[in-house]
Amino acid sequence: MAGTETYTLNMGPQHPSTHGVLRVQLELDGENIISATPIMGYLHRGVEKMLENRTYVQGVPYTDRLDYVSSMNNNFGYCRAVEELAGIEVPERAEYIRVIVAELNRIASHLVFIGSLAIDLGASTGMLYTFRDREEILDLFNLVCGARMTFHYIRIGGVNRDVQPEFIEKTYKFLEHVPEFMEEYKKILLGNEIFMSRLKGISKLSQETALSHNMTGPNIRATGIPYDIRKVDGYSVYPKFDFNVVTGKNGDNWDRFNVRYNEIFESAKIVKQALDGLPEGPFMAKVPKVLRPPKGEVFSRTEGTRGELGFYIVSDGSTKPYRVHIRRPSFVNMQGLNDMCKGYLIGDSVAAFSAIDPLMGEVDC
Amino acid sequence: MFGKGLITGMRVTLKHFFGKKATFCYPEEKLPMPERFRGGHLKLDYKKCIACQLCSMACPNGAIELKVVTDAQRKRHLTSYIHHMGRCMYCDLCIENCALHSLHWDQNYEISAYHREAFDYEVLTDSDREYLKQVMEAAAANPAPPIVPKKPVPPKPAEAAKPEKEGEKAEEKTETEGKPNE
Amino acid sequence: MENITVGAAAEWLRSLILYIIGNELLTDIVMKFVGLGACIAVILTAAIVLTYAERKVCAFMQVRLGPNRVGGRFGLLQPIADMLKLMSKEDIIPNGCDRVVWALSPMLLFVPSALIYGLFPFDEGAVFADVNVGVFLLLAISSQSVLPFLMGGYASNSKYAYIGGMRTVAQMLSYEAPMVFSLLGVVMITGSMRMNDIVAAQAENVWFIVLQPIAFIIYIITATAETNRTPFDLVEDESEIVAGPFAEYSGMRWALFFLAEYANLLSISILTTTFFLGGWHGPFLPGVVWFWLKVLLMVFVFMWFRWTFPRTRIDQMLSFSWKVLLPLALVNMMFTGIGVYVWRSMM
Amino acid sequence: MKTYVDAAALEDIKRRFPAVEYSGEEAKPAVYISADELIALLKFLRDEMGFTRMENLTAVDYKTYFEMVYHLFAWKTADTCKDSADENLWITVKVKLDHENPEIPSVTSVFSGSEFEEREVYDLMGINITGHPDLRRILLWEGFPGHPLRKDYKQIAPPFVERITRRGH
Repeated sequence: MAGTETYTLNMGPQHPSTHGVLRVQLELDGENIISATPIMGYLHRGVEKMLENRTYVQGVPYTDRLDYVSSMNNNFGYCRAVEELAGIEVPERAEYIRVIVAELNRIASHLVFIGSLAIDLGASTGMLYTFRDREEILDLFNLVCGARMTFHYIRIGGVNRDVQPEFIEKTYKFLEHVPEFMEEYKKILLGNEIFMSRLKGISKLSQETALSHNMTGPNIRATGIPYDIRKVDGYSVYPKFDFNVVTGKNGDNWDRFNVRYNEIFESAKIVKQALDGLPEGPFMAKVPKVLRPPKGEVFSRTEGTRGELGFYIVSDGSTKPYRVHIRRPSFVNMQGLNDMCKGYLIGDSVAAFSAIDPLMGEVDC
Repeated sequence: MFGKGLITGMRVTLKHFFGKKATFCYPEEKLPMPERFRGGHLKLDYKKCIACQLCSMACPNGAIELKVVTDAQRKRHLTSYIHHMGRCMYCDLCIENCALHSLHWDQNYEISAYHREAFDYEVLTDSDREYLKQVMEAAAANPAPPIVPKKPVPPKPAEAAKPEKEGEKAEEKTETEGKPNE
Repeated sequence: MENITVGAAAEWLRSLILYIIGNELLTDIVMKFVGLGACIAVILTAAIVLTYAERKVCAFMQVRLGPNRVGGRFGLLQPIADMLKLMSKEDIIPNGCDRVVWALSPMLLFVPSALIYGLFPFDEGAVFADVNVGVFLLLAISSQSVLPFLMGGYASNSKYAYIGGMRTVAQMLSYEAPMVFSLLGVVMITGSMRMNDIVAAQAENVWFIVLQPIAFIIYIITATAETNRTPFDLVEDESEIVAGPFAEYSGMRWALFFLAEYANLLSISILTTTFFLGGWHGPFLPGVVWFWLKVLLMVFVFMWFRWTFPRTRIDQMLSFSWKVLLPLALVNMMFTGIGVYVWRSMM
Repeated sequence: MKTYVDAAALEDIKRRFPAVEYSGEEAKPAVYISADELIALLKFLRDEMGFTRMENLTAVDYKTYFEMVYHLFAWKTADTCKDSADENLWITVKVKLDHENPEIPSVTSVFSGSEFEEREVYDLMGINITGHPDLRRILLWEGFPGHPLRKDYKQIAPPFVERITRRGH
């Protein structure tokens, strides 16, 4: 019998389906993957070091650039951490607005996920449809904060500016539109037999493996563990809303896809409730112009779109944080990549990259 | 039955083949930008500006470079206001920090350029410089009396000056930090 | 109207040349060159038209406008602009490649795709080479396109290209078999391998799509695989192996691959029309118009597939061929045989 | 970090590990332990006190010493809005390290999911992590001078590359 030899294939950093600049070293035996090693750092900008050199207020726009698909959630996480550190009470209206924009951004981010998974599997039309509908959300954000990607809308102590009546009206209109386009994705992607056969039973992770890799977000919920910080911590005004934690069963790519797909409905539900119950009042707490939080440290986490987004801030009493550490969900989730690729084919590895849904801005920080 | 989903998918694409398109012919049709839109060049209402430099201090990236002169009446005026757009994050902090609301975006998003030099945008216009000249001349004609230092500096103003000093330091630091990131 | 055919035009042209030259043999040679020129012209026009059509169809299905800059509102000159762009691009030769094989690959790929155009009956009497083993020759030639892919993949000195080249072999081999068996049904009914006879048989009775629906479906699926189009575009699988064998090519060489791809797309549509949709037959309009209408319809169908479906995985694709299509084609052939036998004995 | 471990539990830990130090005055006192006993403490916290999740792992440079920070989380209820007897708990474990030669055992044997975060600490802080399965730099390349998150890190000027300027000059 002829012996076989394995070989190494470098996927990325310049590759159509590595979501930016991820590089994965695949050890291959023919088309079968023996091991996959993610190599990152191509987008490392030293955000943590930069935040040490900026004041607390100046740090907010940098968090936009971590996970640039869901900037609102990053702003939210950072501002919550600073508020906890400085002991700022956020008015209720601001919390409601924050939840509205964060959940809208979650929808947008999950739409990007659906689209990028579709194009990685070759269905480019599906991607264009999701991007068409994401555009509506970006337009809403453009209306309310004046930017489409890097919002810098949630500020320490509240939000930058109050929402306009026009925004509320348009958001309602968008929410009516949600089931419509989701039905379309169902027709073109979810119901498609080729799509199903590409995802079902692929990159399966058991609950134990997912936990041992410390995965969070939709990746762990796909295995059936209802670990959603919005429920577990009940931060902000989330306890007031009625929503379910979507979980999968098998922990394969199909479940990862379905969890995100159904989370869009849940997020839409939250936005609807928040809009209905939007209280009157100030949208910004009284924050001193020069913010000097007392000496101390804080670890605060929120549910980002990709998992648990934590900010660890140490203050030495000056205007600048002494140390900021960001617990980036996709960075930690990347640990599961090897287990998700091992034993599958090259084609599945592409689906696995997508299914983790890493964002290199966040991974490399 | 296998294939039903495929046919449904094909129906969707066929529907869109004949349906309305979602894109525009961009340079001919432009989308209106909302009033809060942040983007484009900075626009300065020169007559309002008191050259307090708060905008350049608020900038996290040190993207605003100012040159200030003091006229004979000890009023400060800007002689040059350079907006380094290549460094700018469009975070809006400069505009929010402007105490007199003299700074705005011009909301023109067509600011791409072929060369890096084009991103160092001079905000002041010729008419602003003309105005500056007039003001300087007027002030020179009517100078303020010189300050006579009487006592050693009392401690209170020193404290008040402290945050500004720190802010300046921050600006210096961010500039040195920012440069390698270009 | 119905007697305005390409064949008649060719006859007229032939008589004209005969009148000028006055020698039968020379006239035949000149006529062959005219035919050759016509075939090449069809391919080149097809490449230009189909690139534009593909871009527009793709854009319309993706709720976009598509090319709308060069050449008026509808971007009619876009393919020309594309071509100029490709021609003016730098020809990058990868380090460590096998120069000769690498350079030969795109040229050789174009040969089989152009060669089979000689066998197509475009209209009554308008067939360049009316061979009595037409179907056989056609399959023989078209399966030659495996080799250039493999050459390109091997010679590029790139792992992506090599995987792509290997995939081509696996894919073409496994899809050749069901394709042949699906066409055999048609051949059995007609009783001839000559293309003109197949078309004529459909003109007399019904189109073979009615008689052979299963064979038609199998043929469509295998044809998509043969032309490397989604859902079976694993050879040039963009998201996995970048562009497969073409990964290291640029400029004009890449354009040749591109040209061959569209020549293949058109030829596969022509074949579908010839075998299953009655060739150039149709009421009222001249034959050549019918022919191109049917061909363009088939082209649209293939494009429609491409812009709707995700792609399959290599193992799924191969097992689909061997486990589903091939048995189905064999069963179809068996029933066709029984049917033909019963029909003949009844006659 | 809404709910932190109460004083009784901290005393319990103190009894088990006499080397543990914490200040009783703070609202959320961090538990300080020496590097040698870290693994034993984490194992104890995970197996007997239910801190099954290592939520965050990082290091801070305090100029004279380093501090490794571990945030552990005991996940007991999935939905805090509903009434339940259990409560989710937090605990912070800290290890002070020498500034000259920082070294700490890897916690991957207890919490295997902290592999990348430890690599990040090694990369950006320069803390040597012993017993790590795959200790390489993760964000910066091998051979990068220095560790950027240290407070005494000085950035060396990037090499001067002549830029292609206007019209090809």
